[in-house]
Amino acid sequence: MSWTWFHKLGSPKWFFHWSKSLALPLFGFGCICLLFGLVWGVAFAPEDYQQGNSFRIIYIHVPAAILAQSCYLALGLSGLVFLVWQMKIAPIFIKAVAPVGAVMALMALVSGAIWGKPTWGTWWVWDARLTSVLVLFLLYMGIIALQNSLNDVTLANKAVAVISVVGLINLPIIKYSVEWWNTLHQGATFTLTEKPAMPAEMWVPLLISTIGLYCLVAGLALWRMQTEILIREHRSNWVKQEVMKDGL
Amino acid sequence: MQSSAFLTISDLWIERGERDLCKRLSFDVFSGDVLRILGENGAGKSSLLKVISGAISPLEGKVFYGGQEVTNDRHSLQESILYLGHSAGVKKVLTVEENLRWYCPSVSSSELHSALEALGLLSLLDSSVNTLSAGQIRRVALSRLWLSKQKLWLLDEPFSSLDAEGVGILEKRIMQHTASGGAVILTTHQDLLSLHSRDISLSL
Amino acid sequence: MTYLSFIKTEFLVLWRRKQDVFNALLFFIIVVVLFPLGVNPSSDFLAPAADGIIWCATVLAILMAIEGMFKEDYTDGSLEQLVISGLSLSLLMLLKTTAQWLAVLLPLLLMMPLLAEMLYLPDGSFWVLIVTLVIGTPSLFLIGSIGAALTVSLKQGAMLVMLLMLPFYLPVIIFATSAVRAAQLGLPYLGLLAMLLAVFLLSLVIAPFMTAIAIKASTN
Amino acid sequence: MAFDNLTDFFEMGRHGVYVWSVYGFSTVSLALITWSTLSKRHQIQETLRKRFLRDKTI
Repeated sequence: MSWTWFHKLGSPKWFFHWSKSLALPLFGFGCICLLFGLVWGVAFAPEDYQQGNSFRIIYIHVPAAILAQSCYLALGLSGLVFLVWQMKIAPIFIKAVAPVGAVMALMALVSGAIWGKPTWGTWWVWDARLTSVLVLFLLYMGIIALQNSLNDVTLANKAVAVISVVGLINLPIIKYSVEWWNTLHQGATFTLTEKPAMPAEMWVPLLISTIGLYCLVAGLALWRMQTEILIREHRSNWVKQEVMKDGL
Repeated sequence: MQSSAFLTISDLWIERGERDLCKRLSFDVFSGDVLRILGENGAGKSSLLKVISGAISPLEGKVFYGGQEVTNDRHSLQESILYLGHSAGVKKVLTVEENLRWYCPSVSSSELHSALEALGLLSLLDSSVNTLSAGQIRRVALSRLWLSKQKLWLLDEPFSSLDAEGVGILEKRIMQHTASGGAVILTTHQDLLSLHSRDISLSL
Repeated sequence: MTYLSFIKTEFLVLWRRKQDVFNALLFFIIVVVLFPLGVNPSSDFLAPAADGIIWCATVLAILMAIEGMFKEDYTDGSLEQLVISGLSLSLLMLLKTTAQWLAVLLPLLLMMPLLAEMLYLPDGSFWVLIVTLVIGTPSLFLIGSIGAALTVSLKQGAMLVMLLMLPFYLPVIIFATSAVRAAQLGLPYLGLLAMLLAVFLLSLVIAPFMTAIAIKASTN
Repeated sequence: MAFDNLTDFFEMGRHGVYVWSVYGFSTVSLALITWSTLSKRHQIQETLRKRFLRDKTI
């Protein structure tokens, strides 16, 4: 089997050309999908018999939480790819996606806290899931802080890849320990997990908005990566042609 | 060709941050060689030495040692390299003797004494490096050249902060080393007084 | 350079720099003292919180100690010499971390009986606390060395190391304090000690490699 | 539609404040990250274009 596609994918130039026409459609499709899912969820899905209308927060909370975790998974994997194969596109991906992931984690945290008020009666409960999203957010902030403090590009690439990989290995342990700690401390509280099985009118919009958010984030990530590629490769000829040719 | 040269650099290309250095640089090092690397500030002289020593990886290019490619596994090469960088790697809180014992744990004390005597450091044997001057610290770092058996020396600005006497002593030592089959690659802005060197120029 | 001469020199440097270790311990004591003074000095509050206070103070003191772990080696050029020494950089880093760990942990353990008394730590749990410190702190040092190596080239890296490393320290803190608490309640705690041990072994496998990668990237 | 009229829709059985603040916060966050992404992209392109034009005229 030929591995050229793999190395080609790793070359910023090839990636730039390939992704140029993809970002806007992805982003647009994501927006429409998300909007559709949210409107369905917020206006047409039936009311939850236990939580009333506050459960409609789920259509933001769950997709954001899923995206926050998926983004971290992707960061960790691309960190690994960079450490093993020195693929040039990997650190660009990490730099581009980390802030988006942090926003997703923040959205999950804020929506979780607001959801907590009508459900639990307080803004914050040391619930296992909320706590691990908080930790995830801190991990993102750590990566961003490290990226911003190191001026040397080569060093920053390696450093961020290392910390992403270590985070990827540690995240399951952190999650497990927090869940374990939570059962010791809390006893039985309300958890977001123990909902009655949802009818289709409830979960289909959730699925749609999750897919929408995925596409939206992918579009954003491609745009951010293209920007980063332009910055890093600004001396090369193809960037010159690309920039002079049209407004992209 | 590769059989006689014990170190071969081919098609080297180093990337440092924004700049490309040493694009398509190739050269051989034979035993008995003194190789002087010339170039302006920022031309990549130090980077070249670091690439040979394996501290940084080149973007492209290959390094052969003893006929074998060692670009990715420098282990065998590093065993026969002595590298002295800008910062000498001398620990300030330790004494002169402790510093040398760190790098060369197996030398006898008579060897240690004669090396330090050659550099005029014998009276400072057990004084803390904290109390020494810059030139003396440089001499402490250089005394490793008398103590270790490595064949290839990579010296980054070895003459900096040395006085005329020190330069003379060091040049003599380099001559001894090459006469006994070793090789030296060095960077310097000074003219070599008594050494004959092959020069390699790096351009920006 | 050999592994033996390296580790000898490490201990020698630590001995000459004993004030640094001493400062970290002093910091530890001050953090511990802050709790009775700042929150509540009664044994009702302190006794159940003692293990948590001791562990939090330990984590902070270790972060203080570990941040400067490679700083001097970096500025005087010996880190570069380690990278090109032909020895395994991961193993060198493991040795260095071990030396640092011993230098901080041993005096810390010596202070424990006193602190346990001052914080009214319940009788039955003292030895469990000691065991959690012995098998928990190596993970902190191993993981922390990655952070110290990543930020070695920065002048003001202390805050960044804290931000980077504290999330990774959470499992250790949780398992350790839970074990002590379980011992106080008479519940089985061996499983928690096993978890601590597992985290330690995992860090032992991964951290030296990551530290070596970070050191190599930092020195160029 | 799960609601009888618009007032019900906005009030959501006294949970409206929570639901709408979540949606508001999320919209603002997504808008901000999109805006910063696109403006950075645009800014870099303009900088590079100016630099290339300058290089050409020299």
